[in-house]
Amino acid sequence: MPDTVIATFQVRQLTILDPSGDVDLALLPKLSDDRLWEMYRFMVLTRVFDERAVSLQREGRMGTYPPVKGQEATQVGSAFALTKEDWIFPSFREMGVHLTLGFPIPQLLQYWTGDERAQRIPEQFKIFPFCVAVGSQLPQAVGAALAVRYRREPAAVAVFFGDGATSKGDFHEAMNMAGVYRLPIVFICQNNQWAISVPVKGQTASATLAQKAVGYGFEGIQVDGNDVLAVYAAVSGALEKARRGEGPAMVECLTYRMADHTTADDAGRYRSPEEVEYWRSRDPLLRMERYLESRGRWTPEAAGEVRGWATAAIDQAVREMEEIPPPEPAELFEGALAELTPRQKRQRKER
Amino acid sequence: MPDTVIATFQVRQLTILDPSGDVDLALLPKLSDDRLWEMYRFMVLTRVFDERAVSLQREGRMGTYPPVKGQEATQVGSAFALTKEDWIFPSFREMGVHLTLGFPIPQLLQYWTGDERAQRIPEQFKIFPFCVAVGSQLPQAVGAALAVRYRREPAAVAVFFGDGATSKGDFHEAMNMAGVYRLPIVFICQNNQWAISVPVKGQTASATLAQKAVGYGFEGIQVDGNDVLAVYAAVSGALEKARRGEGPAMVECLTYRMADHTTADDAGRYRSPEEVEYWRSRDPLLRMERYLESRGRWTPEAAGEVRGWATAAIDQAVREMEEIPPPEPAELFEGALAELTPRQKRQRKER
Amino acid sequence: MAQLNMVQAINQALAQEMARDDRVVIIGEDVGRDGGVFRVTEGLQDRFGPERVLDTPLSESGIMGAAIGMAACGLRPVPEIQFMGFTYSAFEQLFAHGARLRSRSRGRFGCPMVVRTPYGGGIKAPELHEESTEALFCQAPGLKVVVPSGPYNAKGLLLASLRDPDPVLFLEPTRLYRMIKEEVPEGEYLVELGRARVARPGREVTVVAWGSMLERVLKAVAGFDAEVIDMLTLNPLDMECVLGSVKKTGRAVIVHEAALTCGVGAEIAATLACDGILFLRGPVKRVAAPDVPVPLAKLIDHYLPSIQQIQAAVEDVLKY
Amino acid sequence: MAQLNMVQAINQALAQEMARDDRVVIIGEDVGRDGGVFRVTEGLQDRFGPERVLDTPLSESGIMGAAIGMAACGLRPVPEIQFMGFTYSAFEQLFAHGARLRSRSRGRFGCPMVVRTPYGGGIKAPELHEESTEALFCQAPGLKVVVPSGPYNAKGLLLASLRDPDPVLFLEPTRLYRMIKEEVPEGEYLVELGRARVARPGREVTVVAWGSMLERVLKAVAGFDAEVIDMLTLNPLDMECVLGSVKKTGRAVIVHEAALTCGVGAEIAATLACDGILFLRGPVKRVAAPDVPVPLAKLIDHYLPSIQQIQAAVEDVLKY
Ligand SMILES: Cc1ncc(C[n+]2csc(CCOP(=O)(O)OP(=O)(O)O)c2C)c(N)n1
Ligand SMILES: Cc1ncc(C[n+]2csc(CCOP(=O)(O)OP(=O)(O)O)c2C)c(N)n1
Ligand SMILES: [Mg+2]
Ligand SMILES: [Mg+2]
Repeated sequence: MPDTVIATFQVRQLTILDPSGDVDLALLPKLSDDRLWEMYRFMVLTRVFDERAVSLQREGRMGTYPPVKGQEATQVGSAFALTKEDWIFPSFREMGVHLTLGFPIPQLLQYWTGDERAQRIPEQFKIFPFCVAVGSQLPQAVGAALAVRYRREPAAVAVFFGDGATSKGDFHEAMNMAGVYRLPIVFICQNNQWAISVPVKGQTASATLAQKAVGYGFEGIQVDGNDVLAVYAAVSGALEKARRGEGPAMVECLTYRMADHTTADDAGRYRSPEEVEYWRSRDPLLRMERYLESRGRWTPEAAGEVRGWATAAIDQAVREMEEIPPPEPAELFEGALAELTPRQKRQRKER
Repeated sequence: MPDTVIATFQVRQLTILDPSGDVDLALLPKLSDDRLWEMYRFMVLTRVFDERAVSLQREGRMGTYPPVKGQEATQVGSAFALTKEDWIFPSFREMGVHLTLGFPIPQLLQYWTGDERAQRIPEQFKIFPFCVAVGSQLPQAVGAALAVRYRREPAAVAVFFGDGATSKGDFHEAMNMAGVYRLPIVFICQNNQWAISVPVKGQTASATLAQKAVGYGFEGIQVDGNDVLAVYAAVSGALEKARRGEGPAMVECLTYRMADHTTADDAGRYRSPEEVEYWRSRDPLLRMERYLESRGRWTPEAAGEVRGWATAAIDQAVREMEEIPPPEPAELFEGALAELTPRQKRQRKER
Repeated sequence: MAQLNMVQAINQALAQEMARDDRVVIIGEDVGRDGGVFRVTEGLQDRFGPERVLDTPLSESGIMGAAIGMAACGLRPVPEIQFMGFTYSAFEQLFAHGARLRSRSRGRFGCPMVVRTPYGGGIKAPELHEESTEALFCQAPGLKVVVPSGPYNAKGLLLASLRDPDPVLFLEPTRLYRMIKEEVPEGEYLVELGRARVARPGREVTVVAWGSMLERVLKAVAGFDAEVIDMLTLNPLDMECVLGSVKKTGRAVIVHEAALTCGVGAEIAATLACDGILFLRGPVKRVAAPDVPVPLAKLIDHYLPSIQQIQAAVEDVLKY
Repeated sequence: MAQLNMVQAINQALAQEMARDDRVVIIGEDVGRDGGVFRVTEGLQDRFGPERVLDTPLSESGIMGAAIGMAACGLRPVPEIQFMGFTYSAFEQLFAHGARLRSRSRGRFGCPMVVRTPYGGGIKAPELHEESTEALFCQAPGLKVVVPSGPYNAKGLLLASLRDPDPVLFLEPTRLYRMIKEEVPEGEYLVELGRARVARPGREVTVVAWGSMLERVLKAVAGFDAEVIDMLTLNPLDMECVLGSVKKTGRAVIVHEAALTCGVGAEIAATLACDGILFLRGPVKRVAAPDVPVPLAKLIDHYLPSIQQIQAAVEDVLKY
């Protein structure tokens, strides 16, 4: 058979909770109403955090900040799938993941005031300090998965990145290595449609990002990233498989960056109001509210309470953040090396 | 439809001339018997060149050399598909391509004597000087394709690389860009099963290398790389499509590195005699001989003549190569910059 | 003559050269529709079309490699790397391929490209957005490294770079982008590569600087009889100019915002120790950042050389 | 005590540390089954298994990034990059991540890994197989750069590197791999990082070298009253040792096989110009390769510093 089809691949897409708030019961993950409500609360907390961060920047109380608005379902849904044993490698836009995991909110704000002390992750979190170099965390996450496997830990690694990151060599080298060693790692791609001003079509000719996994010998799946239940189901499933030693997976979450790339960006320069409008109608919070309303949990009052709780938490965090004393000059040398060189010691003294 | 298949991909494999010398008439490319004989002659020339290069190294008349034995069909078949207008980006093991295109044989040997003057490609060839950094030529080839397209030249770019190179970030970035801009470029992967001591299974978990193209939105096809007709057909087809502006393609040629990685390597340390034996029976020269015999062209005498011609050509080339005077010290500075800096000029004078 | 800031001067140089030479093609992330994150390429895609101003995937090594291939095949690409800290993932392509292609091909292929990238500290940006690791690239013999210090020389140096037959890394001091306005001639003029400039003549001490430090040095030396040299090109270094000045003054201070160890100041001071020691009355001084990664906004003023530090160094060398 | 060459000494150090500490894991291309292209890791996969000696895909950035992740998560990886010229594609991971992780995480995560790579010229290999660009890495404040000059210090320095809490780039002079045999104690011993060694005491001139140049320098100075300093660690530089020697001799020659401009010799000479000028009787001399890419076999002897060039430099400085 000289001209033969030797392999066939499929890419699947998963939606459970649709924009009108209806769910597919066959696929619905087992989550109590309280858990669902928790998810909703963290989505609101993320939204409120984000709004506040943007206004703090506008008021000159914080530096440039990359809003996460629109990606709450992806981030909260993923974070709900994680255990305390799992390692997390975030990109710079994972505030929703941090918030859901209980990361101290003042510290989360602190980085964006230009204070690197915020990157000292408290010991109880297995979270890596993010790095803004897009894609650079992926091979490092693979290394963490090698360590987890080496020590036979009952854990997996979750690494977060955007659509833009899929164009980087490091994405490729990491995915490839994860495949070769069948590592316990899940690649969570937040396809928010844009990398600054470059739309996904300008990023790759691949029809989906999920299908990139085909080249690495493991599964890639696309989920509706504005559907917190689909994200939760897909990421949980992938993490469990990974923890069982059944190898890596990639989850592409189709979502949208509703705001500017950062507070220094003006997305109006490169995208249409119609597009933004379309995605506003797919706001991940909206559909969760509709669903919870249908289950009798969501009411305007309950929503108001959640907002109130979130606002109070953020208010408090902003106060605490603003009370953090500025760093001393010697802080420059913190962690430069476990033991500073003689020259560094002299330089520190001179400051 | 919440859990849906949204895309399906197939990988095809092409064989025309099988190991016993039989051809699939439906797929047979239109090639006169004289052209077929030419192909055979260049395969023999490549084999004889290679044998001689290895023995020159053993005799201490040349440095470390990377044999090409076993890959003659892939290289000669690809080269036959190229026109004088096409740009070629070789890796370090493309002697068969060079020979088929008429590259001066003494110069081809010269590099491996440790003389970089051999990398000054004569003007009539649109061939890039190879670089041993695996994979580094791929983004550069994409740049050449951008230039070809920018100037509306009726040409394509062919870039050669091995299975090992597919693990590099540069492979990924190049494939991805070629897809985004739908460039006139063909990625020719010689999957010779090994990257030094690492077998393809250790290189990637992908079942084929061809399927890596799925992630870049264009076609990847696998061909029997020991079948010069299939290689020729697949590469010609891809190049013609590229020249017509229909975008890039990847051709994976399944072949085998019959010799050591280089003369400094000992493949016996890492691969089995059975494997080597299996591939010996699939020697690309053998099956071409069988086919040409069936067409009444090949006879032991004709074969002897071809060998004689090749040997004489190589003998002559070795003589010429050995007559090349050694480089002067000032050669160090050749091309360091279009105009040397004052410091470089001083350094040159001091030598 | 118009008063332009550096962003405008660079934009003008690009536009003029693109109009003059259709081999000039800009390639990079967000350079097209968005006009670049600093708006340096603003309006160029509208004017010259998407084939001359290419928005790319997020792919620094790919951009650099593609630019090399374009240059070798007869174009004059101008790849933009969004911030100097992201040149690191394109390091192999630039350092081992672009900078060596002419040598590797023994002259058959040149690599006339201008890699533009914003560099330097003081803009309150995140990590890796304020790097100043120019010395890395000065180790590549086939690569020129150019750093303007103001709008006027930015335009002239960029035009000269765009016509240079070899690759140029063009470092744009981000802090100065909109800080200084200068008279910039509308027409074309070249500022020669490889030549330093005496930014201020003086007799008692030579102060060497480049890029964003120049402005600070000029402020710092106001009360001294100091000769200030603006290097403009870091590879090759115009050591004739520096040695000539030190021969006159007998004293040298070198100021750079890169960390001290193995910065370009090391090469300058070393050349003084090798070729100028007989002119020197006393120690050379280097005023540089400490040997730590560039900090974020809250610490940046403790990191970058300050006016006080520069003055103290000048006073120190004047003691000899 | 056994007479070992450097390959054997390094292999022994790796084996002993792997036996002692199961966090030590080797990762790289061809390091397992094949024992590495120079056979430095020979036998280790057989002895410790494929989980401790991992053959990787051809993926330098992936290897480096993975090693960083492993190190941060409690292992002590030893990534091998097959030749120094291939570190360039892993440059970002090493320079901007591995070397900065402790600083970035403000001490929460260290990155205790030892990146081994053969470096240097004179082995008749193709392009990019004979690089000596150590100065690139000395610009990273969080990275130690270590270069042994013989089997004895190779073992002791490697053991010290493997126990260091921070990342170490361990450069193995390929030309010396099998050239020198020395007594190497079977047991464990550490050679402290960050300390140079007086390889030969002397009074009239200080000659500084490291790695493969040391052997050549020792031959060259046979007829002089020269003090030879073997740096051993290039980041941080033990300038106390060099300054102490120059204080005594008043003269300095620095020898390295890297190209002259912005090599590590620049930092050493610069520090002499800044902190040691009052000890110097005359110019410092740098004997280095010219500012061109490393050539192939036929030209390498015209590129690497020769015994004659070293002697001429010593004679030159002795004139003062
Ligand atoms: C290697 C690198 N190149 C460029 C940048 C500048 N930059 C910051 S974010 C960004 C776009 C990232 O897009 P994506 O990966 O989709 O993430 P998103 O911003 O959408 O969350 C770019 C180009 C960077 N941080 N790192
Ligand atoms: C970036 C890089 N890493 C490592 C090497 C050392 N090396 C030379 S060839 C080779 C294997 C290449 O394998 P493949 O791409 O399959 O080509 P083949 O040798 O089989 O032709 C390696 C690891 C190199 N030349 N470049
Ligand atoms: Mg995005
Ligand atoms: Mg191969």
